[in-house]
Amino acid sequence: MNLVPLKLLTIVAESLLERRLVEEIKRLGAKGYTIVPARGEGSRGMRSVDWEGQNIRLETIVSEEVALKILERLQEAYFPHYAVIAYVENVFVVRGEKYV
Amino acid sequence: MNLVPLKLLTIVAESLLERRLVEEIKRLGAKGYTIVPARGEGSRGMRSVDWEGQNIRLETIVSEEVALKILERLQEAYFPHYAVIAYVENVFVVRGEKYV
Amino acid sequence: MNLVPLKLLTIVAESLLERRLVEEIKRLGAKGYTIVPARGEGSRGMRSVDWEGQNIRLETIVSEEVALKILERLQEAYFPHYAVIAYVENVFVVRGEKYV
Amino acid sequence: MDALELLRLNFLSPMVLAYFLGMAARLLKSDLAFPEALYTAISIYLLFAIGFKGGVELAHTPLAVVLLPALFTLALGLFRPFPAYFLARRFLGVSRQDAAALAAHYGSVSAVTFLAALTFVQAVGHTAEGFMPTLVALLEVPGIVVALLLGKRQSGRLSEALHEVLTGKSVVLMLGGLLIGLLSGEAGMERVKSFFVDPYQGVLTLFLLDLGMVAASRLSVLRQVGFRLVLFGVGLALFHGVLGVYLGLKAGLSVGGAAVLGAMSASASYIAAPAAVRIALPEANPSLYLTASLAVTFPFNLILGIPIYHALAKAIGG
Amino acid sequence: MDALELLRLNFLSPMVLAYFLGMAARLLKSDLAFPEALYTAISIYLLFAIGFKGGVELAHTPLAVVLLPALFTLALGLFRPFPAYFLARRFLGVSRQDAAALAAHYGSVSAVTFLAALTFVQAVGHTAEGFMPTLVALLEVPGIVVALLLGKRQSGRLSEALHEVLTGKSVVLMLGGLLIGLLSGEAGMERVKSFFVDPYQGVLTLFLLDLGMVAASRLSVLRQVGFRLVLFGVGLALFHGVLGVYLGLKAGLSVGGAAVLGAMSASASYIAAPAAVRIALPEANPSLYLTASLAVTFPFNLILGIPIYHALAKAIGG
Amino acid sequence: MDALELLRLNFLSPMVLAYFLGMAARLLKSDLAFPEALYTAISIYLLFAIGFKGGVELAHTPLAVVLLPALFTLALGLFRPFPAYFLARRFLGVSRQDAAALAAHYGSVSAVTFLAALTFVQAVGHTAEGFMPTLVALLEVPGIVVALLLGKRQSGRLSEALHEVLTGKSVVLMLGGLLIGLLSGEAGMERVKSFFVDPYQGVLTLFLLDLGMVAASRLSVLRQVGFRLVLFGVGLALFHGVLGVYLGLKAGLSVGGAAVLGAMSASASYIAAPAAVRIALPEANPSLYLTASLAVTFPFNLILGIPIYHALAKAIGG
Ligand SMILES: Nc1ncnc2c1ncn2[C@@H]1O[C@H](COP(=O)(O)O)[C@@H](O)[C@H]1O
Ligand SMILES: Nc1ncnc2c1ncn2[C@@H]1O[C@H](COP(=O)(O)O)[C@@H](O)[C@H]1O
Ligand SMILES: Nc1ncnc2c1ncn2[C@@H]1O[C@H](COP(=O)(O)O)[C@@H](O)[C@H]1O
Ligand code: NA
Ligand code: NA
Ligand code: NA
Repeated sequence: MNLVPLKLLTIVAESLLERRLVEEIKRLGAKGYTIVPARGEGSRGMRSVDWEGQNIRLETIVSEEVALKILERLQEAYFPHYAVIAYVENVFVVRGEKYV
Repeated sequence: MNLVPLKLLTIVAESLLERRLVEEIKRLGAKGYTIVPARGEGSRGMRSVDWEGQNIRLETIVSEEVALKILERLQEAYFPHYAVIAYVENVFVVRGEKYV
Repeated sequence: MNLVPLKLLTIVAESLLERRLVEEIKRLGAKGYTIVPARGEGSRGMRSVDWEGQNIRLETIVSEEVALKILERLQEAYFPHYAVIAYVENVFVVRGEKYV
Repeated sequence: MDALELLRLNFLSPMVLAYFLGMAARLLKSDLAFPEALYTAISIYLLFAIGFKGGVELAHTPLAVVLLPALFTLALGLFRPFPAYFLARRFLGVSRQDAAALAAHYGSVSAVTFLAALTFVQAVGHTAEGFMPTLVALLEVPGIVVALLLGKRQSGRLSEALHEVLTGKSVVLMLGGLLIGLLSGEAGMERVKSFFVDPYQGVLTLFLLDLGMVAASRLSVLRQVGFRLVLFGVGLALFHGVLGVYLGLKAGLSVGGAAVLGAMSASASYIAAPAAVRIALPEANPSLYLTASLAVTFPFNLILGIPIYHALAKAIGG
Repeated sequence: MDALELLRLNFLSPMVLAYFLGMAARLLKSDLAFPEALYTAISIYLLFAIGFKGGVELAHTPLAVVLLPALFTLALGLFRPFPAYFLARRFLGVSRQDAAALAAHYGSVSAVTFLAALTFVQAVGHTAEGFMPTLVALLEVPGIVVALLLGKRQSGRLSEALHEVLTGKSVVLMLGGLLIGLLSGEAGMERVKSFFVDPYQGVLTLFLLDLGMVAASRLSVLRQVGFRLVLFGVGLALFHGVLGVYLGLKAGLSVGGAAVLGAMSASASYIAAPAAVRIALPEANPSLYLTASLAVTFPFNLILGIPIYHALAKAIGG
Repeated sequence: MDALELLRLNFLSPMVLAYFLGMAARLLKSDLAFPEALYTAISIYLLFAIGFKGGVELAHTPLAVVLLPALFTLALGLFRPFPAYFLARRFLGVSRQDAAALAAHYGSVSAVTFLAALTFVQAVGHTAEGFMPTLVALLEVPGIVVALLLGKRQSGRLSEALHEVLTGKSVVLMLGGLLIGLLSGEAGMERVKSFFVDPYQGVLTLFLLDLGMVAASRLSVLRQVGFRLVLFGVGLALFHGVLGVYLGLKAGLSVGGAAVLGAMSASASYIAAPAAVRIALPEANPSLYLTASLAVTFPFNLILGIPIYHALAKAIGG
């Protein structure tokens, strides 16, 4: 089994940002992503009903370098004004070469 | 990039427990959470149609200490009677100070 | 707190494969799984509208041995023709004995 | 119409047939499935529509007419958990918690069985009193409360479960709809009739299609749980059904009304009760109560029970 | 009918009562909740249906008849953000971004308030012009654009927000429906009437049930934000409402039409505006504008505003 | 009515216009989107409703009348994959698997095209036989089976794919609905008519709105895949359409019926076939078959094809 160690970057953000976030991560080098609709609560209160907007949970498997670039972009352009949380994990990916 | 190592605690449980679980984790120190509706199968059989109740998949980023407190509470009050599974991972979180 | 180190195997695949994937992972030793509907984009383009079929995100907590068996099966029978991605992480599971 | 003809009429209604289509789909392993949101949407619609229609009818019913049936229904609601509990303990030999859980289900009511009975009664040319939905609401809650009390001595989660029952969506929608119907009356009805009244038997048909699929996926459990559960579910339905018909006639209901009350009384909950039981009696085994309610009592009432209670009401009261 | 009777009639409509049922359900912490897909489905249906009906009506309205009302409505749309902006700055003392965000909401329009007004006016025996939905579409967009310009000097996200408004689902569905109605005319109407026309007051009732739940979950925010926001939301509604009625009559609308235009003018957006504001003015605080729009102005118009604008229209124009 | 007038009538129906609205929405990058649950709910409704209506009609059709059309339709279903397969191999030059996948789509049928044709035919004052939905069901499955056999010599996943087709939701709902209609007859119809019959053209309009959005997101693929695919999709539709009209008239169908059979024959599946092909022929390229079916053949039939088949049926049979 050929397992490549890579980074799994997860972003939870208000769903309004979906289109923009997808563009950003692709531009910064992500080769793919998976999105799941979510609801949640954080420092900006509950996010669940439609008017306040739901959240999305976006996952992307990337190299460490790309992960850091995306995180920097998030910190600079999204964290100040939008409901966003982001974290990174180590994962082992089948056919991982595809994703870098 | 300021990445803080924290714990990502994931709980999969029958959706009926949502309100109670959210209260418990907040009481024990979680600053936020993200929930996604899920279906699944485990030792108690399939959980997918509405009458048997769906599952939820709840994620919360917390300090190690809070994670352990929540797990203890789960083990004592939920595991014996409800369909619940819980696990912990290491993650690196942007602006992680916010979540402890 | 009795936390057992195990593997969390995540598979993102076209939803059409759900029934078959569930059968395979059970046959190879998984004791349970959790599924969440997802959408995404990868080397085969966007997967979100119904006609092209949505994705599912399937998680299963298993021993390292079972994880490797499942990954091998995926690589041999699914990766060549279907939209699939799979990765493994280390997690610490409450009452982990249940899942091996 | 003779009995066989009635049975045929009931069996060949789109609703009952849709239920079997749902079963067949699941047994054939079809990929047919209702999205959760559709199931929820339909149940919101049906519950609110029942309540609303009942409320509008109630608006032109004198209190004197409805009082006695209401009291008798309440009595029925308070009584029914007991036979269920004791039968479960003695005949099924299950634990106190399991028996209380079953009692909660057979102490409450199935809104869909009620609708099917109403439809049947109208189809054979009888009419049920317009305030029947009020009685459904009255029958839904008390039995669950009594059963939970039977199951628990210590309080604990009991108050939470009570809150769950009283503010549960089926109670809120049905009682809320009833109130709205009562307040807005015929003028309100006219505005929303073509949404809440005209299409509703069709919506019910879709709902039963889904219910059939759920019931079929319980059939395998039934095989494990065994034949005694079938006897339990059918016997209790018949006993409660006869009781309901009898009390209904005593309370002055028409033949149609008594038949419908019989069917209500014979039915077992599968919306309100499971939610309450799961919270108040987590030790109880869901396989037991869901299977009994959904895969035994519901189809029995749908196909055989309703015509039986109707025949009985006609025989005694007609 | 006297004023009190009208108020009663409005208050006791299934729609308004459903709104309160929704509030009650949330305040009682009921587990009643609409799946997101149901909410979306209903709003697609309502927006398209409004547009479509308007288009069919427009198909047999001479341009000369509709021109003046359209121009006046446009003027209304361009003007309304200014009072909102300045009142927010002076009276609420909020930041420029927050004021612009509020101006975007009070510069746009609430489709549900429009529908409720239309229903009310018809229920009291008046009729509004058939082309009113065209006016809704005209009123929805310009105010948001003006408000965003007030909030931002530098361009940046502005063009993106404009695109968001113009291609937002509420504009696409309403204008698209209007066009389809216009092109397919009476022949088209006949084919789809029993889906887009007959049941829609019932669908609206369900929608208001959901809206009530959302509004109730905003009430706690209201308590924090304070009483001034209530004054702001009510005062602005009354001022805009009076203006709308007056301009409507000036433009030659019937009493019914002027009342409806008044209600439209008095209303605040909660679909198109929040989406646009979140993108163009992310620094603005959603609690402020959502609470004002959903938990103050909407219920005020629904219950008191609509009868007031109608009474006014009758007094001046009747 | 002359040909141009008919074309206009077809083009200006709410359904066809809604399809274009959907396309426009996607091309304008609107955020309009149907929740998956809504799409599924609508397709469950439409498929069941078609089947049900067909069943009720069939209930009062003598077997002798339906036999010949049924046999001819079956023959059509078994034959159509062959021209598709060979055209794909020769003219498009694709692999055996891709050709078989295309054959499966053009060997099956599009329920929405069928509905649009039925609506068109009724709008121009003709009527199609009541048992047409039975023919849809007959036409849906056999072509897929034949095509899968063309694509695979070795068995393997074939039996699984067959199971997928036969128990797929479109077959279960349509055949199940048909059976329910057949068994419950006019009595059943009366109960559910205002849900399954009256609103359905409106529901279809919404469905086409969604379909337009899906088709538009395929247009960019079309540009890559090239012009030959357009010729393939249009040419095959015309050939199959003419064949369908001709056989329909031969089988004794009315002009309306033959026109509808022509449209059915000309259509390509986009519900049942993709699911089956994805399992049985995973090596085939979905871009090819989805684009041909959804973005070429479907809109062609919807706008030009249906009036053409109707004109032809009138010319030959009228
Ligand atoms: N500690 C946490 N753990 C998991 N998810 C969180 C946490 N804090 C916030 N979130 C998610 O991130 C979203 C935005 O958070 P915030 O910007 O803090 O309001 C919330 O709605 C949650 O879905
Ligand atoms: N090994 C596993 N891997 C992932 N999820 C699981 C596993 N076992 C159980 N689950 C999830 O946890 C829920 C409750 O499990 P149980 O209490 O074992 O029935 C199931 O419905 C699944 O969603
Ligand atoms: N780099 C990635 N990160 C996260 N998810 C991915 C990634 N690449 C692909 N996926 C998911 O896997 C599915 C199939 O990928 P593919 O076979 O590459 O088209 C996509 O639709 C995505 O949901
Ligand atoms: Na119930
Ligand atoms: Na709006
Ligand atoms: Na199809």
